[in-house]
Amino acid sequence: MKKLSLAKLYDFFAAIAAKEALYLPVNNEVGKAEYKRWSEGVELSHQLNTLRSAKDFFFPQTENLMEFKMEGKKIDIIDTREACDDFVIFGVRACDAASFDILDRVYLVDPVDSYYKNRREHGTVITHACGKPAETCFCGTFGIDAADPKGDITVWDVEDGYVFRANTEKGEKLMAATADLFEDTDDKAVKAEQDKVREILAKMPLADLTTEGVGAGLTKEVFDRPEWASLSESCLGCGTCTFVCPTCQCYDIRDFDTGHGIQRFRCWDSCMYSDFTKMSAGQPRPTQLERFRQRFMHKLVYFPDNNDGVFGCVGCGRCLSRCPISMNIVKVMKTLAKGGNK
Amino acid sequence: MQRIGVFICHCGTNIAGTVDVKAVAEALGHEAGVVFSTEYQYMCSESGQQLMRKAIREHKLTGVVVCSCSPRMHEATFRKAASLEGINPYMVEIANIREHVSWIHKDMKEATEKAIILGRAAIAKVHLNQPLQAGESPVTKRALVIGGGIAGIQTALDIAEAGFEVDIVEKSPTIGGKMAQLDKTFPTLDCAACILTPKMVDAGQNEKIKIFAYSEVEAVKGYVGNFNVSIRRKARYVDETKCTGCGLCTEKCPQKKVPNEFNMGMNNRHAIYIPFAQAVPKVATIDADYCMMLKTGKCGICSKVCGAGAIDYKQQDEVIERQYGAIVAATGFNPIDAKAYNEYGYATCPDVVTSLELERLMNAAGPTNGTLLRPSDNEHPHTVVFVQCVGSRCTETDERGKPYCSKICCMYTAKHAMLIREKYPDTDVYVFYIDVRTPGKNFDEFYRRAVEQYGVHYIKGMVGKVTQNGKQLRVQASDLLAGEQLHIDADLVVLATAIEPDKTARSIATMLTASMDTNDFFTEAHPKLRPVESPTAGIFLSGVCQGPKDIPETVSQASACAAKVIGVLAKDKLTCNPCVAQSDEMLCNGCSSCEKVCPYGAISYSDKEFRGPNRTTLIRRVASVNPAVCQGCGACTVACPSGAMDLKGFSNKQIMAEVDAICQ
Amino acid sequence: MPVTEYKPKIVAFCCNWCSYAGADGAGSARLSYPAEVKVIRVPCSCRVNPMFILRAFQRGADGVIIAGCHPGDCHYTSGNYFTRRRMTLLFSMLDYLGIERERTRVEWISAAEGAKFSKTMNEFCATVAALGENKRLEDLRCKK
Amino acid sequence: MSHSNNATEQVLRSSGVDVRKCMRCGKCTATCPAFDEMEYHPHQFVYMVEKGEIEKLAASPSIYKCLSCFACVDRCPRGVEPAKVVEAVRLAVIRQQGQNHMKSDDIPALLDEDMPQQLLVSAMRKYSK
Amino acid sequence: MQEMMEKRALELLADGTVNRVLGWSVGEFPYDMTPAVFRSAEDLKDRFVYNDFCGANLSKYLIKESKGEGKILVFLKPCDTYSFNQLIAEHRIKRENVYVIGIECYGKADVEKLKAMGLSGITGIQMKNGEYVVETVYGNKTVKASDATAERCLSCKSKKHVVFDELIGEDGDVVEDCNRFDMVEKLEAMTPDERFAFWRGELSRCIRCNACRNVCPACSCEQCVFDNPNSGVAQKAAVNSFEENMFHIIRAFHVAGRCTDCGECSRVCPQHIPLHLLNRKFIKDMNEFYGEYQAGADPDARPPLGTYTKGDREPNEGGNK
Repeated sequence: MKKLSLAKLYDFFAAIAAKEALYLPVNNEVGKAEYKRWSEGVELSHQLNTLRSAKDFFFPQTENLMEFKMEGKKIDIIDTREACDDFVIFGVRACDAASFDILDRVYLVDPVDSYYKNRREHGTVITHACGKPAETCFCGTFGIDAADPKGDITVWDVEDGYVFRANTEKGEKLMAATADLFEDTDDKAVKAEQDKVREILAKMPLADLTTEGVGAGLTKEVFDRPEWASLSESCLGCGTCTFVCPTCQCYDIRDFDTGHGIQRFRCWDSCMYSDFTKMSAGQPRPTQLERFRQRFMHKLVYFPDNNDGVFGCVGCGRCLSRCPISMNIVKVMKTLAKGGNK
Repeated sequence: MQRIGVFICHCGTNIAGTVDVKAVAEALGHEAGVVFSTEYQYMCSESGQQLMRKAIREHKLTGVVVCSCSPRMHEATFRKAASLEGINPYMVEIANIREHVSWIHKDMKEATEKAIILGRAAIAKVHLNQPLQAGESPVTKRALVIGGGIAGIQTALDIAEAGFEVDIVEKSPTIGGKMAQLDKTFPTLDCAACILTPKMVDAGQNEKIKIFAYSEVEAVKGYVGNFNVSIRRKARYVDETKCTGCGLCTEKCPQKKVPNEFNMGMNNRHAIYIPFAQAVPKVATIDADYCMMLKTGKCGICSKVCGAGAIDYKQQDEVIERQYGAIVAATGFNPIDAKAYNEYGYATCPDVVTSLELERLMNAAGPTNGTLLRPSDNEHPHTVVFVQCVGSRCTETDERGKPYCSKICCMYTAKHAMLIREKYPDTDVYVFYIDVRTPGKNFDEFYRRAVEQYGVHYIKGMVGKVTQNGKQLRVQASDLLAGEQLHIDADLVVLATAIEPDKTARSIATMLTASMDTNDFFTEAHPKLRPVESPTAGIFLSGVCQGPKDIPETVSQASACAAKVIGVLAKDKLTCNPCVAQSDEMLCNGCSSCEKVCPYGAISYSDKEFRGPNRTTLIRRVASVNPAVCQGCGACTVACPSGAMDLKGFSNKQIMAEVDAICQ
Repeated sequence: MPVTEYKPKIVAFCCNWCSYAGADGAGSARLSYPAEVKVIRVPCSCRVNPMFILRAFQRGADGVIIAGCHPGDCHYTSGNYFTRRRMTLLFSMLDYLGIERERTRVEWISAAEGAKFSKTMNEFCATVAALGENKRLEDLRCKK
Repeated sequence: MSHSNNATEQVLRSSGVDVRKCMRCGKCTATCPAFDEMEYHPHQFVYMVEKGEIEKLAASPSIYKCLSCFACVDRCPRGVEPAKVVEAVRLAVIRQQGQNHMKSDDIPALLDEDMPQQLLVSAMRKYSK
Repeated sequence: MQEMMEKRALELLADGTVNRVLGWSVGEFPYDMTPAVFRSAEDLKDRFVYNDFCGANLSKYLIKESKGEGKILVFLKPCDTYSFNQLIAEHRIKRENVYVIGIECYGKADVEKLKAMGLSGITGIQMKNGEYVVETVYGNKTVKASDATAERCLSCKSKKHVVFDELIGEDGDVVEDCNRFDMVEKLEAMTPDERFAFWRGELSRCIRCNACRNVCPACSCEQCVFDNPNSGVAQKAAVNSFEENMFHIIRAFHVAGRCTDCGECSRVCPQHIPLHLLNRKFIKDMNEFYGEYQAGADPDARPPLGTYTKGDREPNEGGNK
């Protein structure tokens, strides 16, 4: 473990930014944290988490896939993949860091998504352990430790500075490149910080949330639960939960006629939308009930089913605070836990 | 995918002179979906059309783009040609490369580029065109003529003659209009009444003609073939069906101090009156503004003397609705108000009169029983001065006047001068003119007769001012040819006031959705080729409402107008424009936004059953468009937030495809 | 017209009855206006959906003008009155968003006003040319 | 017409009058109170300017006989404004003479709400000949 | 308030006037109430809740609910009654199937404001005497209720219920000096460059989640043009600045004259874009150009874009500085 003094944090940023793009949470014009590229004078946000998740770095909202040009009967396909430069993300919380594993399970398995892979390979993730969790946090439910996030490097706030720990080769390389800023330290301060945070987490209202009633192998039971009707009743069918979610990974592929060619791009899609996976035969999920159920079935049942019991949720709590009508995965889980196992 | 043929017209050198037509044909030939592209000397010619038809056959075209003159010119021609080969006519689009390209751009490169882009836009549109079927709507076999002057009467008589019903709506108590007020007519000097009144009687007696006198059009709904018109029948307080027109009431009425409008207010009439002896319908009317009974409830004399029991003080205005296939505007004219012309002293000197007033002063049925007497002292005038062009031919700097020539003044002034000299040879008559305009059969001969035979003094120059000088009028004028300023002591000054469309014409035009020019004359569909039709289908124009005219011209236009009306009424069905709005019921919310902007009331709503998700049934309120009533303006399409309402032939996607092609 | 290299793209929506005929009139009278103006014929100015205007800007137009019958002369009685309200609001909104208001315009041009059509287009082109390229409502994908 | 092109242009420009709008009705002359005093009458001014005969007009005393009463302007049905033509010719003459006797400082005191300013200016030029 | 509402709802359920109640159900936290339909007295007693954080406008749910069997009871705040009335005007709600109880409102609270004060780990909020005692795992804090009032409620246009079958609490008045156009005016006073910069900053955050549209009572289309692949303008993501502009301009235009200014769009925006400023611009312009008009105030009134006068201002005249 290495220690960075309070005063040297920005030297560290400058050292990275000198070589590659550095992104970190910054307060925007409305005072909310969002990832922005660091340059001289940009301040790290002290908020718990960003409004949008960190998945944008590897799975951006829109991405050009290719372009076609047509003349007469000839079609030219143009590869528009951009070479990705190395970049560093600083300040990723434990939940978002865990979400990368979930995305990897989707995009890095065969067939590998080359666009995603390209970004993933070039990105270095520096996580930042949570110091002041919020009531909406429930990462613990999915076995994520907010006090010990993953990532290439992990950073903890301690009283008089920051403690860094490289977890991967990438992380070590980065630390080595900036070694002169650091001094050696033991893990005492980190342990104390971790204990403090874990204690707070235990007091949080969602600390006792469990995955009872959901999980791998429960498709039939959960799917048929009558509660879906009342749970989904007030859902507006917007995509807010999907788009702020660090693990939602669905996209749509669209063509755009620019007037001098066709651009094929992909963009986030939401299973909450009426045209999600619409096919020529029609809409497989005709009402909001089916769409709503799909989203939670996917995260809580289908995904664990296909991924060794790993849930498709990291408990970041974004959907809890962002849903226009305050319906969310916690309410769903609690409802399903009640009177389940029929 | 359409199979599109592109045809570029040279229009002689009109297009080919500025646009490289070969390059256009070549470029457009590479566009997606284009399977044939060529250019030709004159696409609209018989051989040009044959060329197109042959290409449609040989290349199995499904869509056609013609790059030529304005679609307003030959769209119909090419659509017809295409339809002869079995292509739906609405699969043809025109790219206007003459009016919008070759005629306005000089640089060949620039013009050719633009022509190609306009061609691309048309091709992009044709890709999205759908075959459209023109609907049919029935024709109500009855015409409405608004205005009962000589124009309206003639039109009505001719329509009736062809066997169709026709209604005349006239706002005054009798038909006859301005002509009824005239004494003699030029250039023959027949008595106006002698030639007009038989026509009035004919109209009154014709079974096919129904006269709604003392009535006004209140609202017009519908469209060509199917107009629905509300007519307000103003209360006469006399039962038209009972009144025999004996006139006893009009003699006994104690209220005698009502200015007589028929005589231009130069004498009085009674509160109950028949405008003139030959009125049609010859029915008395009570003037509610003056009738003691209606105002105070005390009198009732007319009711007592009426043997027929026709007086009805409780009569109310009545609004009736009638259906028509065509409507004729024959709203006529009025002289402008000469009061604004201070320099001529019309407002202050009683012996300054307008020409129409002079007509009455010389008419046997007029206030002086046909003897020419001065209004001030009822004496014979010995010197009469006529002033031409009062209020005509003015620029906008003179807001009192009109920019146009009123056309009839030169001739009627010659007539007046001649008549005065004939009846009263001791009278000196001066006519001050700017130009004497006599382009008509026997017109110039007539004017020369006034000068040569009757010794009327025509002086080139205008009158500067007229002032009262004792009992006489001092006229200061210039004689431009002599280079003198004249000071004439006249007994009577007659102003040839400009004529203007009747004040009611504007509101009628609005009801008819017929367009007007800045002078409030109705606009004709084409100044040369369609002079008696309004651009609005089913609306026709008769008489001075379209522009200044004399009587012979008015009558010929009235008959021409009748012929056009008969053309509509003779059809059993009219084909409707298929480019109308259509509501996609799957998208419609039934929110009624579209209905609020539809000028024709073509949109209605109904609750319909739809298949909902999971085998449920939903009932939704949805809009539907009556294609016979919709005229295809597209106002609804923009009001509709969901895009459910779209316009056939000009759909959102078609227009956006054009935008895309143009901006490419 | 100032001499300039830059030529703006102008889309002119013209109603069939007045302004398109006015454009034809300008052609018949050989009254020139820049070739950058391309006319799209619509039945009535009220057919012009704000989406078309934005679409034109997206696709690279630098100015959009809508021409219709003079108020009161609409072939369909009231279409241009609605156009007037809609466009008043839309233009005000575009301005509110900081998009140059001179890029959009409504003109009333009758069938007889070929001269006005030509004059209007010349003026509008000059105005838009002075503003330069449309940057605030552009869609970079559509740029070549 | 060519011989006095410059003078004609100057008159046309300084008067702002479009003489081609005249339809030769003579109403200006008919209404002119100074008719008897004038060699050339208002309509002639307009016509002669159109023909380019400025020298004749400039040499004529008519330019000083015009009262600038503006009756001709008021009465002209075509908005030609003959008095402005007379004024323009007069101005051309005065400019040529290089004389302008009234000082501009004197003008404000002479201003009157109801008085057309042009009348004041023309009167000043006329009497300071 | 909650007791009165619950009592009345139970009575109306019991006497058969209604068979359902549309209200709010308890959340995980003191502030995250979800709109819900209650079908039984038990359910109502179990889950029904009403407090200062029940801000959602329930009127849009009635499009679907009023087409169901029997009558539904709905609780509407004053601003919600405007939306309800507007939907009636657009024939989207079957009035006869709805029993409206108007509830008085003195402004709703916005938990984001509490969070912005640094309050985190909220476990309870006690409301009394115009103050909130916010209990958190990090300690308690007392906050003036007015400091937590939702932004939209600070410029409340009306405390009057324009439609109701009965009222709980008092009916208020239209607020004459609500200052709701202050920010619009401020923007209007800026230079075009400043305005452009402002809106680019705001709209560039848009993630096209459609929350604004889906919550909007005026956006009640069967299918939005932006979702309809046949419309030619369908978009799924805010790909670039143009599409962000396009979506928000067209959406504001589509609801112009129909938007009642309920403020839901801005409330739900996860990116905190002040979308109501677009709608308010249209409202302000329409008021200024065509006379005062409040959508929803009178369901029979003619909306500004559904009518005209011959002397209307010309589009080229301009409205802003």
